[in-house]
Amino acid sequence: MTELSVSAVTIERGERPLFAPLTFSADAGALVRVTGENGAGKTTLLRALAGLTSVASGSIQWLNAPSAHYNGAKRVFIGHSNAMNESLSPYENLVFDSGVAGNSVTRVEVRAALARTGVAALIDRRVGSLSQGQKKRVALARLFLPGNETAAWLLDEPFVALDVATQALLASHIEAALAEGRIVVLTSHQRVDIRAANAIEVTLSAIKAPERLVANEAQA
Amino acid sequence: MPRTEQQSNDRFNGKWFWRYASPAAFYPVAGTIEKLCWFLAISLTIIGLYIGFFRAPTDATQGEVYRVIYIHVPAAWMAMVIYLAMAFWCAIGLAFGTRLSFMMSHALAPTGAIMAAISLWTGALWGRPTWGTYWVWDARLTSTLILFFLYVGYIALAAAFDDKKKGDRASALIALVGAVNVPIIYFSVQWWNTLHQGASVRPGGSSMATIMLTAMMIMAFAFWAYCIAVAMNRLRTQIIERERSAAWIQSSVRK
Amino acid sequence: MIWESWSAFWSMGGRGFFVWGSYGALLIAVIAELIALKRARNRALASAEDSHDA
Amino acid sequence: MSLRIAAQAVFRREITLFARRKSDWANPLMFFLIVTSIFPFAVGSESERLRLIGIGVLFVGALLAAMLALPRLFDEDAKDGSLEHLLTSPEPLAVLILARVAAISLALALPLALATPAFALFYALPSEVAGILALTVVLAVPTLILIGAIASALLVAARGGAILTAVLVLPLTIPTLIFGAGAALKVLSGESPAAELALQVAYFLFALALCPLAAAAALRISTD
Repeated sequence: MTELSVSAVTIERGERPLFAPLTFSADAGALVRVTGENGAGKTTLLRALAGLTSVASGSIQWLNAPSAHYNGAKRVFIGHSNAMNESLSPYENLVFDSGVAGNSVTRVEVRAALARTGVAALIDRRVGSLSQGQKKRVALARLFLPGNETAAWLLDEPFVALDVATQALLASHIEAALAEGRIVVLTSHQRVDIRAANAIEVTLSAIKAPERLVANEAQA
Repeated sequence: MPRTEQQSNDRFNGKWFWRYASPAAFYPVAGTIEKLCWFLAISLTIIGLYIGFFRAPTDATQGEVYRVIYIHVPAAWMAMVIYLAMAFWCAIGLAFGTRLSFMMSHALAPTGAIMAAISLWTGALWGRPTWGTYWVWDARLTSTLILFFLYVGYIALAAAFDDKKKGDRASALIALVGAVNVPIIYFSVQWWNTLHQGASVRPGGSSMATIMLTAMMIMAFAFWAYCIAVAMNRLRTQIIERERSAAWIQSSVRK
Repeated sequence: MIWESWSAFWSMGGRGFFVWGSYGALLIAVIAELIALKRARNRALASAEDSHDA
Repeated sequence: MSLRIAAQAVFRREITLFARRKSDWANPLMFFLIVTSIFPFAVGSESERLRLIGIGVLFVGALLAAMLALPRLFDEDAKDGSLEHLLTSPEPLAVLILARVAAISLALALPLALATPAFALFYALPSEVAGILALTVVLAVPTLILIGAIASALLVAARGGAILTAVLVLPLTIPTLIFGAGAALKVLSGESPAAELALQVAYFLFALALCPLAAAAALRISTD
């Protein structure tokens, strides 16, 4: 399945590198935990893995193709924002999400995806009227849409706004995804237990002043 | 720490023409060009104005007021040329990602806007005694006004980004969009102009005495030299600003 | 010399306002630009010093 | 096939949003009505005078009203994060932008064009002029939104978006303004507007060909 290799990647914000050159690789079924202090660029790294942000140097390759190219190496990125229009229903939002990705989905399929995160009943409510936790769950339902069966998961703080039971549910979903051989990359302040045969920890250390160049070591 | 210098050296080694695309390498070159152009600008201005005011005769139809053309026409030319130069550097910058190209474009823009403004102002002052009104919607004046708006848009857009790199690329794109549109705007304004009024009179006209033309051309070269000198100065300031943490800047600042 | 006197030169055949208004505007613009350049340079140099001290 | 699905998804979503939030197209329409109705207070109410300025007022009013919809293009999506879906789509971004521009143009150009003949009554314009004006507004609004797509894509990441959008967009709409209003003026003076209409269509097609590509590049730059 998806194989990820990150070599000597630096990302700049406002002409300043966020972290020292980063190298790691992940095989199918690997859980990649990205840690680091605030401002170290965790979200930016995830966005780069998703192909939303370009790297200043080095390369990110999914299945031996550069990150910006969508060659079937699919990945689902779920960021801080839930990426949903509040005037639309979960159904309309999810139909749009998969439609833009080139998949047409049926109402049954959308309902099934929402059921995986326990929000099938909300399918026709306005997103704007949902609670933070409900919104997050609807957003996470994207992981289970048809077309994303083999996609890698890129999750930025997925446990925020979720109650303990739902955190456990998500953790079990992640474990199942890993067992299917997907790569899951995740940042989290909460230490939620996830059993993974192949777990990689990537620690980013922020570069405050340009003088402080500390090499990042990715520990397998 | 010499990040920038090293990085640019890595990137630019090998091909000779890339060498001066590095800000560090171009900084002293820009200084030399600037000095040379100041010399040219000042001496050409003195010569041009001397010929224009003390050698060129009074114009038979326009009287003395035609002497505005020695600055009006060069300013109008420079407004146009600088926009093209800007678009050129923006295209290079977007194509090759060379930071110096974006800086070059930023360095040119304010001078281009000033040239457009000067051209409009002198055009109005020339128009008053000639047409009897400060402003006519003449095709060329109108185009220069729109060109001025394009400069303002470019400068404002570049300034609206906190992330300088983003601002570079965003403003470069809008400069290119503008450059593609300039001929169309010019054509449409001309179309509109002939629709609403007859052909326009211009400062100078076609039957200019050779000596007037000579003075105007000398002034045009003086304007070129001035614009290059100012742009080089601004470029050097930008290099200092953006590379301020680089070692070579630090050593040249505190020597 | 095509001018009979300096006052003839300054009056520009009665069009002095338009001619000198144009040249004056150019002069002001150039001076303003040069001052702006100088100030921008000083600011840049000061910030370069700062970033060394930091 | 998947490209069609993606473009349709974008188009449907915009139309759904317009149907749900009627203010998105009703507000520009109200703005258009108010702008066109305050001019007579400034210039006087004689029919002759109104007829002279009417075409210009209606045309500029329609363009300014359409400008109000430009934040709908990307700003809202950038705020709630759903712009990510467009950016990570495997389909060409320019086509998706074109689909969105098409939806917004449809939702705006139609009401504005339908309102134009009615508002032309304010300015004592003959009905054939009102008709041609509606036609040129139909062409001008999509042209403006196409050009506006570039500017609003760039301004997603910038400060002071709204005013800057006007500064960047309006100068580039001058050709469509000249040809569109020019066609109506020709009809007013009893001549054929064919040349102006042809040129306006040409400018629209030119914008149609280049703007989505430029807007896609702009969106990549500003969200990078």
